[in-house]
Formats: sequence, structure tokens, C-alpha cells
Amino acid sequence: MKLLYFAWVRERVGKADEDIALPAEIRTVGELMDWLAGRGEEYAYAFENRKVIRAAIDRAHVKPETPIANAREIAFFPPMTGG
Amino acid sequence: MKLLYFAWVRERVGKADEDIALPAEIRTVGELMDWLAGRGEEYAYAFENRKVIRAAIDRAHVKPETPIANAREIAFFPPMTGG
Amino acid sequence: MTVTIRLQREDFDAGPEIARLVGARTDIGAIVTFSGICRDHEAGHSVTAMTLEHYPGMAEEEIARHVEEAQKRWPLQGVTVIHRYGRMVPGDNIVLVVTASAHRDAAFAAAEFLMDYLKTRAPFWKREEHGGATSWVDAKETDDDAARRWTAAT
Amino acid sequence: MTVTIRLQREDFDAGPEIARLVGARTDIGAIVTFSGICRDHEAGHSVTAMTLEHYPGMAEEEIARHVEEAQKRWPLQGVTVIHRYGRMVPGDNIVLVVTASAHRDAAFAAAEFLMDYLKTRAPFWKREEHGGATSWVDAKETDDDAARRWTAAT
Repeated sequence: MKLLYFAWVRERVGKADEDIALPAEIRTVGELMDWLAGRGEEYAYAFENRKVIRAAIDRAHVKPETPIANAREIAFFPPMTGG
Repeated sequence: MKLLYFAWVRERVGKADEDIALPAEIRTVGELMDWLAGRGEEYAYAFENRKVIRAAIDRAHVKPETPIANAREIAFFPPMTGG
Repeated sequence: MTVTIRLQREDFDAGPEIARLVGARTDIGAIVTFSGICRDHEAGHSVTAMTLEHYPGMAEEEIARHVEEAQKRWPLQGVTVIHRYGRMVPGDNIVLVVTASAHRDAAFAAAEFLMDYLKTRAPFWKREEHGGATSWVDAKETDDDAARRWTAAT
Repeated sequence: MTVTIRLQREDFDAGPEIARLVGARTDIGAIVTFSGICRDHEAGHSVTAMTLEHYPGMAEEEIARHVEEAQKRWPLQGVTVIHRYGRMVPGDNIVLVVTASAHRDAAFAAAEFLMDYLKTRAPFWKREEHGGATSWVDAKETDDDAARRWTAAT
């Protein structure tokens, strides 16, 4: 599965994207954030305040309780500031 | 005093403007419309439905009860349809 | 505050008018532009041309009064209003309103306010041509309602 | 319905975009254009430059979804959305939204709707430069409130 990071999530994680094999027990976006936060200092820092982090599955906004199911691409990023 | 007519008021009166000496007893815009309506067929036609006719004194919108006082220029016209 | 008000027979072009309003300023965050265009239909019937009559002198003054009122209500950095008169065919520009502000809500509100007032208070009258006949366009109640919303709350 | 959505590093010009949207059509009565410009100040501090990061692919799709939503809500004849990314300095264009309709209320509402959603839902992030430092711009609650007004009533 491909993970993408944007803005300060990307800066904290230290990379823009990565391919990752997820443990089978991770079923939701929120569970994925919990798991990522335990992967090391930079991830713990990036995901320290999970409430403000937004996620998208296959380029559509999702909530933490959304199941990952057959996602090909999951992105994490701060609240948007476009326009 | 100068009177101006626009749009279908102008077409009905048959002229765009005229200089007129008003009788002293005409004190308001509404009284002026009543007086004008009595000046002949074309005026009667132009002012037959006085409720829809708008007026301006010296280039500012006024109501029928507005005193004419020292007006230099009074205009009569239908509701505006600009923009 | 940069204010430009022009009544003209000639066409206009929104792009250069926006550029002129911004100029070298770097404090503007939002520009809202309204372009009113002559349509080929009106309330169900077709329109082949339209002639706009105006009250010279009063039209400029009335627009200027509403631009001043908009400045009082919203933090604006610039306003441009151009209104054409004379004969126009479908597709031709009729009116342009450009508002500039640091914030988009002010720019949007001021542009809507100015358009609602141009429709109902600026001394312009439209005569339509359709199928060989001409007729004066009736004022719309929906336009009066739109203009009234700016006074209802104050 | 003519829909144009472009993400680009290059500048844009509102005038030609409006002209392209109208084309040879004669049924359009109202065009509303919003231009978002990089400001030299933000919440009290000065800004010397700004870099816009975006999520390629999702940005286009997310904008397209909101354009479709706008089409469902209002009788639109055309929509153009252009959003830049990369580094910009004060005075530079950031975003352009153009909406076309037979009626001005639809064109105004759709442009405001699209801007509110671009601000809060389109995957773009601004990083400001000010006084030698850089920082990510925080999302504004006022922008969230503005976006929410389109769902509150339905």
C-alpha cells in the first residue's frame, strides 16, 4: 500500500511517500495512524496530535473510522489552506 | 425649472426635457405630477399611473411627498432596469 | 481606495480593468468581478437587441453614492464600475463591477450589493427588440427583493 | 456546461479566461470572477513570499467534485477553476474561479461556494516566508464556518 504525506506531516515524517505492508489487524484510518505513530520518533512527532490530521483514501477525504479495505493510496496531511 | 423625462415617460410626453414656470401652489413632487397630468392628453397618458413613476430632484431619488423647494431639475421616469 | 466610475457607449474588457485596479498594490487578497452580458432571451421570449437609456449626470452620482455606501460597510481597497449605454446585441457586455479587498467575503458582498443597487436604483432603462417589435423592460420584483436584503438587517 | 479545471505553476490572466468561457454563447447573462492574490500581510504580520504545495491528482478530482456539486445546486452554464502551486510573492495571482449563468444570483452563489470549498477541502497547503523564517499557514476557523453555511440548511 502506498502512503503519502503532505505539508508539515511530510516534513516531520521526513519523506513524501512510501510503500508499506500493513499488519492485517489494522482496519481503519485511525488504527493506521496509531500504528504509524509507533514506528519511530519522526512518526510519533508527525502523528502526535492525530485530531488535526486529515486523511484521504484513493484521493477522497475520509474520517478516522473509515475502513481501509482495498485502499491503494492513503494520504495524511494537515487541514487544507488553499484558495 | 427644468423637467426631464426618461424611457416610456419621455416617449408618452413626447419630449426629453422642457423648461417650465410652476404655479406657486405646487409644493411637492406628487402635486407636480397631478398638475402635469392636467396639461394635455400626452401628459395624462404619461402620468396615468402615478404610482409606478419615480422622480429625482437635482439628480437624487425623491418620494412624491418631497417638497420641490428650490429644485433646479426634476426628472420623471419608470422604475429602473439597469445592471 | 481606488474608485473608478465610467458610463460609456464603448465596450470594456474585464482583464485590463482588474489589472488597473490592482496596479502595484500588494495588500489586496481578493478581487471579485461581475460582468453583466446581454442575453438572447428574457423571461421566456427571445431578444435580438437591447437599448440602454440613462440619465447622464445622475447615473454617475447615484453609482458614486452606492460605492461610498459600500466603502462604509466593507473594508474595500478599490471599486470599479463601468456601465454601458446605447444599443447592444446578445453576447455584448453591459456592466462591469470590480471590488478589491484583503478578504474575499468583503469583496463578494460589496460586488453583490453594488449589482443589486445598480439594478434597482441607478437611472438606466432597457428597451428590448424582439421579433421586429420593441418594448421597455419591466422592473423585476425579484430585483427589488434582492436590493431590500441590504437594508432589512440594519 | 463548459468546465475547465487547471492546476499550474504558471500565472493566469482573468480576461482571456472569461472570454474563453463565454466563447460565442449568447445565453449567458452573468459572469462572476474571483481572483485570489498573494497578500503582503496575514493576521498582522508581513509576508514576503508563499509556497503552495498540493496533492496532484486529488486536487483536480476534489475540485471537479465541487464543480459538479455547484452544477447540481445552481443553473450554471460554465465554470473555470485555475489554482496555482509553487512559490508566489505578494501581488501574484493564486486562484481564479469563474462562474457563468443566465442569472446573477446563481453566478455569485456558485463562485462563493467554490471558493469556500477550495479554502477548506481542496488539498493545498500554504507555507509563508516572513522575516527569514518560514511557517505553515494554519487553517482558519472562519473558513470552516464559511464552508459550513452551504450544508447547514440542507
